[in-house]
Amino acid sequence: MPLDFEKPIEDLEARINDMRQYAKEQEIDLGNEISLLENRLERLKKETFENLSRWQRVQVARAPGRPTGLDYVQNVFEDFVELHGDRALGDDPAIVTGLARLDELSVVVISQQKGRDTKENIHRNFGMAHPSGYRKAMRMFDLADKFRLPVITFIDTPGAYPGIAAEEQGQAWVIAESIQRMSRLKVPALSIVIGEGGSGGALAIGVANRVMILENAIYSVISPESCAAILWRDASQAPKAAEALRLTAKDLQTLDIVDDIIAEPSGGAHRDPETTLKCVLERIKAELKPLCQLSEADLLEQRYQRFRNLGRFAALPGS
Amino acid sequence: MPLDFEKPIEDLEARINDMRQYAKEQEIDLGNEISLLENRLERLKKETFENLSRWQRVQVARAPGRPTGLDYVQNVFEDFVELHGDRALGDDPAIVTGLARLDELSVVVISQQKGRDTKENIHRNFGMAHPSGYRKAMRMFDLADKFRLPVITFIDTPGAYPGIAAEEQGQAWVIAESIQRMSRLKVPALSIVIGEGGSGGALAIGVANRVMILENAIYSVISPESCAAILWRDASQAPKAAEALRLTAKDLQTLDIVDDIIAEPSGGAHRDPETTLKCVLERIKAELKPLCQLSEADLLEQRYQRFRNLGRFAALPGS
Amino acid sequence: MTLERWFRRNRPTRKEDDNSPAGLWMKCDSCSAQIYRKDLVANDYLCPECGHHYRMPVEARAHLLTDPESFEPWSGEITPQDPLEFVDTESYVERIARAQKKQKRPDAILTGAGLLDGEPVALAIMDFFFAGGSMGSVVGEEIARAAERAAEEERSFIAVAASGGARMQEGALSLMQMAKTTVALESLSRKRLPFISVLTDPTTGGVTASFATLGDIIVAEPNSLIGFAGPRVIQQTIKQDLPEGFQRAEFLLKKGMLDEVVPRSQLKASLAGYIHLLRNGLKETAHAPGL
Amino acid sequence: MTLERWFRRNRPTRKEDDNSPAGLWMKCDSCSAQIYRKDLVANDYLCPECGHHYRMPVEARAHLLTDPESFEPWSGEITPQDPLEFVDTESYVERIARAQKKQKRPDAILTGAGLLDGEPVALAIMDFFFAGGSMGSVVGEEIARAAERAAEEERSFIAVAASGGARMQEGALSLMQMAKTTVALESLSRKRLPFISVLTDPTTGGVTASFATLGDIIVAEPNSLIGFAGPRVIQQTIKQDLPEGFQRAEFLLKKGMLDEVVPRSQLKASLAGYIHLLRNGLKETAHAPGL
Ligand SMILES: [Zn+2]
Ligand SMILES: [Zn+2]
Repeated sequence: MPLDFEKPIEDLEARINDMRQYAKEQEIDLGNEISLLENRLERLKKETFENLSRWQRVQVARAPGRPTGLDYVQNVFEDFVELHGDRALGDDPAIVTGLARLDELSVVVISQQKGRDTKENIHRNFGMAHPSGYRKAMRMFDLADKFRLPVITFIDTPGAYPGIAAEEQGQAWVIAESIQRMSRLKVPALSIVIGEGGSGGALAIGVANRVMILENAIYSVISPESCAAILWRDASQAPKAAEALRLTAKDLQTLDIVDDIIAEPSGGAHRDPETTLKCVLERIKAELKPLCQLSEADLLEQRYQRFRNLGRFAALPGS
Repeated sequence: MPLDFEKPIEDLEARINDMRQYAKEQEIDLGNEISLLENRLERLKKETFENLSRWQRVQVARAPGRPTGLDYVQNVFEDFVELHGDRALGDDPAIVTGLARLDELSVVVISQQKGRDTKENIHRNFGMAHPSGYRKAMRMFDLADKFRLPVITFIDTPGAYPGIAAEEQGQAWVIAESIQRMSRLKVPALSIVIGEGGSGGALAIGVANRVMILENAIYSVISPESCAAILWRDASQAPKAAEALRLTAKDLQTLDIVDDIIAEPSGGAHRDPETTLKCVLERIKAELKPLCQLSEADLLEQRYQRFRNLGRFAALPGS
Repeated sequence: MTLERWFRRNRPTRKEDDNSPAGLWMKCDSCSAQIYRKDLVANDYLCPECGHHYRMPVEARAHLLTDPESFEPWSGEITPQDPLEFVDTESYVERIARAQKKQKRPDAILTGAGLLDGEPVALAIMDFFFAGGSMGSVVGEEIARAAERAAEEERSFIAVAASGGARMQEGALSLMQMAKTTVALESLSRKRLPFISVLTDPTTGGVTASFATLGDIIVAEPNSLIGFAGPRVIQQTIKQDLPEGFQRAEFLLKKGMLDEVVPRSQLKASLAGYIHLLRNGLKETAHAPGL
Repeated sequence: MTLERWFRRNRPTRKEDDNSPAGLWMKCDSCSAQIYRKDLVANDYLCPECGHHYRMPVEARAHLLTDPESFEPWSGEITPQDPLEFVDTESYVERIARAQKKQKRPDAILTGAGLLDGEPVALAIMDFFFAGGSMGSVVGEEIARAAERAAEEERSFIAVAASGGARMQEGALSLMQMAKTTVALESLSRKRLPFISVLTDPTTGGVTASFATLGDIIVAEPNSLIGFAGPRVIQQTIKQDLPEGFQRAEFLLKKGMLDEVVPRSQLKASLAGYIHLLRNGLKETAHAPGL
């Protein structure tokens, strides 16, 4: 099911397909006409996606068919093996962790995972991790330090799960610990926001040396729906809240929260997952290489400064 | 209620008291007679306790009125403050942890705690810890390393609890981790077996630079009852099993499992807790002082060698 | 979602009114006794009848936790910007101006130095009466500066948390204060200086999920509400009633999340005890001091 | 309590008989199919019909996990003493002599070196058919030596656990092997050499509570019974039935205690994968190899 604003694109695509089909059946040459339409399609996609509102961007970030964490983990890397369990509370399917290879170098991969269908969504708790998920991530940070494996995290969660067991098991504590543990990594760490970067539950695995974001992904302190519910007591004001929250890739780059944006194929990652995966792979390699030249001390210091300096405030006159 | 073999001692004590009472009431001088009986009492205590069978020793180690972990923690040290919780699963009352002062030096204290009455025994789960208890101990090891606080542990447990939740939360895993974490301490560690050193649940907090044991305490791979149940399918053969297991302080010293024995007042720690506490305090100070002169590396190496070398085996001819 | 309390229920709050000079008498929330307001203030905002812990103004807290005349404020030199040009029912700029006027400080925090039972300490005290104690760039920066300066001056660090969470109007920048305050604590760790975290009613959201739960020792005042998600959010998510005492300090102590629940009347003495103990380990030269 | 299985139920065990040349055919425990014993052996002790995992002799295990002709044994130069002069229904000396004769090794372990998919590894494989795989001084010493020698020779270390627990007849000395094997693993950690632990049916008691659960990666064979206390002990303690699947590998995977449950047919490939990955991190010089 296309998103509202994708309807014209889908319609045009359908027309081009029909025309191709017709040309084939009738054995006539409609090459020129098709080519014209294809150009129009490209322009339409470009215009549409360049001018998305922030709320539309939120919808793209959550679109079904958009590559999920596991799509990246399994396809960007070679030899991925999943490692399970936090050795204390359980094995949280909302966060997938493991080892993988990037050319000759082994890495630790940590990824939040929403479902690719309803069944998986339920299994993955819609990508909302419990404390066990963050504990598993921390176990991977330990493994990464011990074997000097760079860490790559993929962020895609509405947020950490707000439930009774999660609170009883110290959701706040474990997010804080994960932030701290990740900031202490002695190896290079890269984070990529691939879909929805939801609040502390996202940041818990986002304290990297370099933080990238996909063009249509978002990163926010609160979901537009919850924000609207608080500000206007009306969750349907989410589009307004999305606008106010400045949660798109470009906004975040302006605020220095992300270091760079990874362009998506025209029409969004969900229209061309394969190209998206390739772009992400290339970007990971390019970003990781210089980080691998840094010493432990430099990596720690760079990460410290990167996060220490975030925020906007003004000196008071007279101070 | 006295232990069987304590009956003659109790009887004699009662006679001396009666005589004192009588002398006072009648205003007569029975000093000589009393003094004779007191000498006899001393001899009787000494003989009895020097010749205790191993099973009797087990009974003394478990005797009601014998000082428990908290008695030591609260009275041996100054300024004891309890710290709670493992930050993951809960706060296990079977293991008490905290900070305390020994003259000018702060230390971390970890103690297994049986109850001093039925109510406390139930609260403390008879001193049988869950994974949460060992996690709490490990949190204290971290604190000890961070603030360079020597660690002193008091061992007194029938064993780690064998229950469903304990297994689900990885009882074996957490004992192994605790052994490993304690072996990695960068600060001096002392352990004192004050009552019952029961199996892995005891060893989990017993990987110290120096391991001491009270004269009538025991340390065993299995309880005599369980051992008898396995060997003779009859738990009432426990005395025989106790004999076979060589679990007394002297046995353990012969096997190099403990470094030294702390003498108890004549008649056992339960007959004179105050003196026992004083002896233990003096011993802790005496043992800790030289350890505090060692470097981190030396402490680690000493602990490594101490446990690496435990065991008895023979070279095969021709090897 | 974290600021709900501020926006919904506690906006021009009754609690605040309690501490206003409006009425001379008030009825205790907990025991229903009639309390003379001045008695409440004089009693460190504890009900003189039942000991119920009321929220405490930050200056009073600073004086409660430091030796007489020793407290010297550090914070107050920076003020919020409006990086998102945020407007809801009111603009962020106006909201802040109103809060600043009411609380007479630039943002929801007071930091400073003092002596606690003779020990040099730095304090970071969150002001719940300022925008629900929400953490934006200024709060994050003040905490980070205080932690770093404490490390420089060899002071132990005490944070007193009270917060509805992140400052929504600063968007993801407010989220990043979680990481910022967390990394700043490293400066203390490197010098083996104690960080004691005191959680007070209420502490939820991003503050709980960052520096406030990273104390070497974590204590809470009795009955404080402490959690990641607010109770309303959880209730909406799970569609069932929350258990009795859920997210309260005593509950969290049992769940292993706190070192102790400490009544306000004993708070200073407890903190002094922890700090004395944590600062008197072995010296780096591996010599036992006077054993 | 940990050795109960050996003493009670599995003494001159049916399992052992299964692997004896006594009968040509046997009935599968799991699917009840008639299996030709030689097929079972040829199939790495997996039921050819249903894949049920039977306990595997240690030599077969060593060859399963190493490249052809590469395995070279290390263990076998030391033999148990009888430090406690232990006698129950039989003396420890006699018990050991009988086990040695039956299993043709000095104690319940085989260690050695080999190549695993070309990677240099050291193996420590416990023999459950020798005194229930109980860990006494010799088992502990062999594991410690193997770990230390692996570190010296820059080999990854693989332990295959199968044990009823501690060797009661060596008293507290057997308990101490938990600490001994644990500290010996430090030699590997210091050199960043991987330690992979493979838990097989059954692994309980002191072995589970020491080296066997300290793997950088921990895997288990399907349906293996793994725990601290044996199921009987737990049942006697709590006086109620144990949940379905309790203490089985698949159950523990869900509880977060294992990295993976790996069928024997994929075990070598999985171990090779882990080792390749763990040994190809950044070099100490902080240079990325061929990225
Ligand atoms: Zn009251
Ligand atoms: Zn079968």
